[in-house]
Amino acid sequence: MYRTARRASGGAALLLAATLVLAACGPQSQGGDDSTEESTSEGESESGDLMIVPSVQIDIDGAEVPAAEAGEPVDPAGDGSAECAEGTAIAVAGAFTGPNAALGLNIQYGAQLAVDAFNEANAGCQVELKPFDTEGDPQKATQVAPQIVSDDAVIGLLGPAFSGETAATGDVFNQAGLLSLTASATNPDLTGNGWTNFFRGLANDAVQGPSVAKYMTETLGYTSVCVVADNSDYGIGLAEQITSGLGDAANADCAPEVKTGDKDFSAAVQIISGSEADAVFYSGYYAEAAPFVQGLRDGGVDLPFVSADGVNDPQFVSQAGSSSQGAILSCPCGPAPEDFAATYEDANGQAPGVYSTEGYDLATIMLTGIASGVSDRAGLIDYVKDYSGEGLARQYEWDDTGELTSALIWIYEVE
Amino acid sequence: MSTTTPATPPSLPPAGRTATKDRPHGGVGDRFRLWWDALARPTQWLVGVPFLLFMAAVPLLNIPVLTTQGTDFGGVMAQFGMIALIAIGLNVVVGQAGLLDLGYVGFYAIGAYTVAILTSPDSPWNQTGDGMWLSREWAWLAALPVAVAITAISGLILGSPTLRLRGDYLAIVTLGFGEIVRLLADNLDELTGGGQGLRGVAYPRAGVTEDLPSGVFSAGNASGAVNSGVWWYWVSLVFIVVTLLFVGNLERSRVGRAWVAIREDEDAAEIMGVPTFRFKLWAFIIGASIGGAAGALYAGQVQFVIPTNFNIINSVLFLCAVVLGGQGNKLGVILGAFIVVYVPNFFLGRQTLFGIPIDGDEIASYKYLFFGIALVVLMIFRPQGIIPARQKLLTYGRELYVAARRSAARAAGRAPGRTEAAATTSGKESS
Amino acid sequence: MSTHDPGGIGAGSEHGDEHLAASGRADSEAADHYLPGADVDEPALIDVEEVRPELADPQLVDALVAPDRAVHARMGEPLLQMQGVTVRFGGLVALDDVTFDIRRGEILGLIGPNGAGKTTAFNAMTGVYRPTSGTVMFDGASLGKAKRFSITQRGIARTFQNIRLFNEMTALENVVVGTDARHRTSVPGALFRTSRHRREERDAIDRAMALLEFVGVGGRATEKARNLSYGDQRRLEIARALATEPKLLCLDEPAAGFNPAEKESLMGLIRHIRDDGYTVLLIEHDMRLVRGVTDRIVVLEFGRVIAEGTPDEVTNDPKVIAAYLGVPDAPESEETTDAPA
Amino acid sequence: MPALADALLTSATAGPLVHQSLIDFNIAGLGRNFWGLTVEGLTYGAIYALVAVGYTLVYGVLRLINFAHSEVFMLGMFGQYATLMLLGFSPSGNAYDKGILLTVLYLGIAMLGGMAVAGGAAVGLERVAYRPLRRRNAPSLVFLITAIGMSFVLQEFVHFVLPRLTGGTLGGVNAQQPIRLVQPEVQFSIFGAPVTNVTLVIIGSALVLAVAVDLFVNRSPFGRGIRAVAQDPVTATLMGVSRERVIMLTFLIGGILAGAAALLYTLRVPNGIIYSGGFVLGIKAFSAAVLGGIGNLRGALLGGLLLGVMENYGQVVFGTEWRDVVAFVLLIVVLMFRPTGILGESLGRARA
Repeated sequence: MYRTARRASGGAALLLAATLVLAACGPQSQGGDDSTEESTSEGESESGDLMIVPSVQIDIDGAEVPAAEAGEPVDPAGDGSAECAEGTAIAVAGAFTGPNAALGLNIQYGAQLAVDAFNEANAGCQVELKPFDTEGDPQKATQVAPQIVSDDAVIGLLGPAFSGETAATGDVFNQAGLLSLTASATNPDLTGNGWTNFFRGLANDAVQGPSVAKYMTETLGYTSVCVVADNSDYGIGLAEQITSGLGDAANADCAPEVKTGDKDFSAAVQIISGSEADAVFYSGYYAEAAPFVQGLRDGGVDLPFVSADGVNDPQFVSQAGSSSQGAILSCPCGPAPEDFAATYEDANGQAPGVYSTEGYDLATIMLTGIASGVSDRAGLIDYVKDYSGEGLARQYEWDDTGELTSALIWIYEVE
Repeated sequence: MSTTTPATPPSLPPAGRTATKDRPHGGVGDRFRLWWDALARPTQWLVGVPFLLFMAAVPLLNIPVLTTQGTDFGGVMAQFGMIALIAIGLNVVVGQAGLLDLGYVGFYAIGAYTVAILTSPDSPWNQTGDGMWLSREWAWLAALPVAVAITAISGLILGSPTLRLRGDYLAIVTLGFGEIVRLLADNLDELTGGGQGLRGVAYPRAGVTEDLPSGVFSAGNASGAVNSGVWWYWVSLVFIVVTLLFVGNLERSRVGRAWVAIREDEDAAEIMGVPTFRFKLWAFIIGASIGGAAGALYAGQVQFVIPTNFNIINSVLFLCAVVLGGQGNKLGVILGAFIVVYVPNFFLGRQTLFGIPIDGDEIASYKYLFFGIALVVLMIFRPQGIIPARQKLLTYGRELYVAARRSAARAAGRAPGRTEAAATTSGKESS
Repeated sequence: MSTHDPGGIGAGSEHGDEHLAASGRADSEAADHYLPGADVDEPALIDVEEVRPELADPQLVDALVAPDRAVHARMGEPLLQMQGVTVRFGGLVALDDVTFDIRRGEILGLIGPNGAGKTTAFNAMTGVYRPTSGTVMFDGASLGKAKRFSITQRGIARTFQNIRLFNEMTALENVVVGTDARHRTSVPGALFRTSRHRREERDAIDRAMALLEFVGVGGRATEKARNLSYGDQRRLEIARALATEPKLLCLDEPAAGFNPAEKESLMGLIRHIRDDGYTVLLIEHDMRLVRGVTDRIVVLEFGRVIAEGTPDEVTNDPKVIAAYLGVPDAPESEETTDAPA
Repeated sequence: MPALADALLTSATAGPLVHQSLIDFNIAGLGRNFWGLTVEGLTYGAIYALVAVGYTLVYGVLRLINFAHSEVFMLGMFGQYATLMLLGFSPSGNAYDKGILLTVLYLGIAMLGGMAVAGGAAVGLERVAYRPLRRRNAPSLVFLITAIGMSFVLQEFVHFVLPRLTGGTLGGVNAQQPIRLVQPEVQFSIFGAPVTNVTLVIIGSALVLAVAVDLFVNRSPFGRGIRAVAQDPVTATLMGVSRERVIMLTFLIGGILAGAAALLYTLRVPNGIIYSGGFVLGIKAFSAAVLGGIGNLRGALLGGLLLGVMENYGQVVFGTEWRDVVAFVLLIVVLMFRPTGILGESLGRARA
């Protein structure tokens, strides 16, 4: 008996391991045929064809702004004559591990492209990009921040990535006089702290929210919108801005809350399907938005689906499939130009995600500063303060508080 | 001859229950304990105080391998201080009274949120600022006792219905409680800021200079050897010492004996006149208030609270510190807390270890896997932890222990013949 | 003198052997973990008289062991009354209308064959079970719904058939837990070490050491309970129960697993306890022991009282002989299954 | 500090500072959607019930809360997912459309895969973690801490190690991209509540499995062994029942049902396949087991369905974000007022 028991359980364990490992090898050979031959779903277009396509640029009133006629974006490579001290470095801080790692990595990869291009062109100035992982956790960030500050080689910081950790560590960088150039922290309050070192490389939620809200009511003509918010800092903040921007068009009876990490949205779908709304705005991230929009469509709700930068990620389309078709996604981030996207994909094995272009642009700004002869922290802050130039995503120029002077929002559509 | 002698002929039954194999094995901890116990009180102070000073100086000494690379060492030590405090509190509940509390993070959260709700400008009940009751300078210190009191009350509220449950049920119910606290923090967004958290929590304004306009405890005090992390570490050291004194007083009293009796055999304890429910409740309340104090420290240091920091995974991490170090042993659980906090940070950002190239970040990210394995392996092979508990449960009577030690030493001197005697007893050993 | 004084005049050869064996054991344990010559991790025997000279005075020991001698005054009055006590478990009637008294200052034996309800009666008295009907009166008041710990505080203490000591505590600490039942300091007092707390702690240790000496385990006061010999563990249980200053001491088969010599000494101890003013209830299988030590005996069978009287009366009662003594060797077989070997 | 208390009081009663309703009560919503919510709740309840059986059987036999059972369920999700990949399916945003017959066949195979992995994991868990403790006669607290440790180990295995073994295809920090074989479609309505094909499959399969396991435990010789050990391990051993074998069988049955539940769950929640996806569901299933009476097989089934329904009502009445709180509070309330659950505790006595 004893021996059979052992054999049985040993066998079971083996089976477990075998199934899991085999499964990983299986689809590479079979998956291809399968999707082409057999996966015809609902007679709609296949998800493989769907893409997030930039459509228009809007201002704070929701009005369309003609595409920027501005010239060439600044090239991080410069003229190849930059000289700087050996060991000059810029830091990038954000979540590179943990559940929020995707956003941090997008920024890091974007910035790395700029740094690589710079280093390749400028033999006399090799800049290192030093990543500091905060896991997106404010307490962790308070331990990492002193580390960044005390690293004398670091003359500028790209980050922190999230609003929470930025709030927790802002004082550290401000007192150290270290440039803090964020590519993704969009909480409007951050620039109200009187920090002189903090600049935001994109529109904050106070711009995105009203812009998109006005775009929905004025341009798209919705009269009753269900605003669905997740419980993240970003989701709540944006939902507040959207709701107040929508005014009467925000459907007060239809504002279900969901949680990051939720997988099942039947209750929210039920609330929406029972309402008289004519559109749904989702304030949160793609990980929840994809199953959410799927749940909507499965539940027979065909209302237009609008969301913002947290959802504006290729993953959203690939996970939601045909349910994502027609979704309208805003983003303070600009579209990645095709050649940038190609280089990025070559280097990182994945398409640029949200904030990749910001990471690239902001790193480029710091690199041009270094190329122009800036060699210390104070100098870089001054350089950024007075900077004005074109990036991949937009025109960069900051006001006294550290916000962009002209912050426009891009509208994308899944088609 | 005493008159008691006839009643008590000292006949030992042959079955000597020495039970060597299931007795907690000694090792370094025991040796240290023997040495320590033998010292006189003043000598203990003479040894203890410099050791404490050394511990306080650790973040300043910049010890080569010890100092972390990827994160600020002062910050790591500050976190260690808080987790150590938590471990001491959880140890009262788990180690001493034997109540498995998987929702301990809930008390930590309540402590942190109490301070934040009272002092954060984002909170509707903010008591700081113009025309309010608390000045920014003293707000943290004033909120601290409130936090401790409120967590103590919440321990009472949670404990009074649930402590009548059996041990394993209690574990699950407390787990549920921990989750409920986090979900409340998440859902009551009018009060707690929900997922946005509460910013700008007050901290002690001390050591304000021109360079440091917001004092040494501010997160802004980041450069130099004595940064805010070090200051918070020192504050937690003070908390730890005070807590250890109080918990030690309790341990060497009726209360500590009641706890251990409950842990050993609850029914027997009750029949021996121990009001078990009352003392379990006390254990819960005391554990909770220590957790609350740690939460208040956290809120002050990070100056920002958000529900995700109070995940259930932290409860298990705390438990890991207690189990790893040695349930019931106060110094052991502090060591456990150090391991739990320090080891992942040690690897973070480290590319080489003793010349061998390693991917420290990768290793650090496996921490929960390693801690999980450590829990399982410890439970199977060494359930008593690294430093097993030998609690002293009596306020007086040290002379008895010293006498026993002396006579043991005398007996050890009689080396010849003892093996023979041992053989005869061990041969008759009962199971 | 202390019974464990190795140099004592009265120490016979038996004593000496025991000491050798005992210290040898401590050493062998030490040898398991440490290099030869290193310190020993388990305390060995304590020379109690050296540490606590005052305990050499038996009068003082007795005074400490039995501080409340007033009980002698009302000798013979009922202390505990079982009045028609019935205990049911589901359909099973474990005790059926049981009525008997325990009188002050006596040693009462409660006997009966296996499953007769002895332990159930015992548990009904000590609050482990609540009677389905009937009442248990103690010292003039019903035990009613009193909590188990408060029953102890009212003056009933017990030992356990299968020893239930606090194994990780030392012998001394085990006994001090018993004395705690009479203490009034709680968390605040202990937290700030009030004077009452310090007085109670000091008194507790004095009394506990006296109790350990009284039952003959004084030399092993600092040994963990689990490391004591089986006989010492039984004695320690008695000391712990006495520590709660009971009016009634209930012993649940205290001689289980003892050899005749040990039983003999236990009988002496029980008598001494009674002489100190305690009332004793004894549950025991061994008729010889029961007959030798008790003043009265109550016999249970199938949950009912079938006989009550002096040892001689009971042992000559035909009902009892039929029910209990008629089965030869029953006590012996019982003993072997109970013995922890 | 009375001043502070005053301030707290005034700000609490002052109104504008604190929104009048920290929690909204929406009783009307419950009435409006009552039947729809019931159907939805039963769907979840059926899944809870199947997982709860694992807790209840192990508890009945070993008096042990197998805290890591939630991870067995999680591995079951990965097992059925891996099986689908072996069958040639790849993750896609859209549902495959294979026709009823083939879909049922594929689902059946996937369910077997999930059962095999979960069953194997449960037995392996017993062998690796619990048996050494049983040998050492460890106290229940030690079992529980070990179970928590194993729960961590299994989660982190899928979180970090599995993606390495499978080249990133399985496991990792993010949820698996769903493979959907069934597109939910409304089949008919009961009292105005739409019933989808997914709901039908889940409730139907769960019922069949529940009846099967009930028959197995009550009628088969193996089941008799289980009940015997649950009732009185010593006597059962004396009567020739192998305790170790019964224990293994118990874990196996629990694991198999968790594997089946895993497939049903992913039908309903295709995005739920993630390393952390079992944890909360496990606690809920445990609550279900307690609700029905832990150690009682039919109690687990009843408790599961009840919990699913009540949780669903709760999330409409209090708001969707309170869903988990409803389940946890229910657990605490049950334990406080009727710790033996609705049907009583014993596996043996309550005729399982």
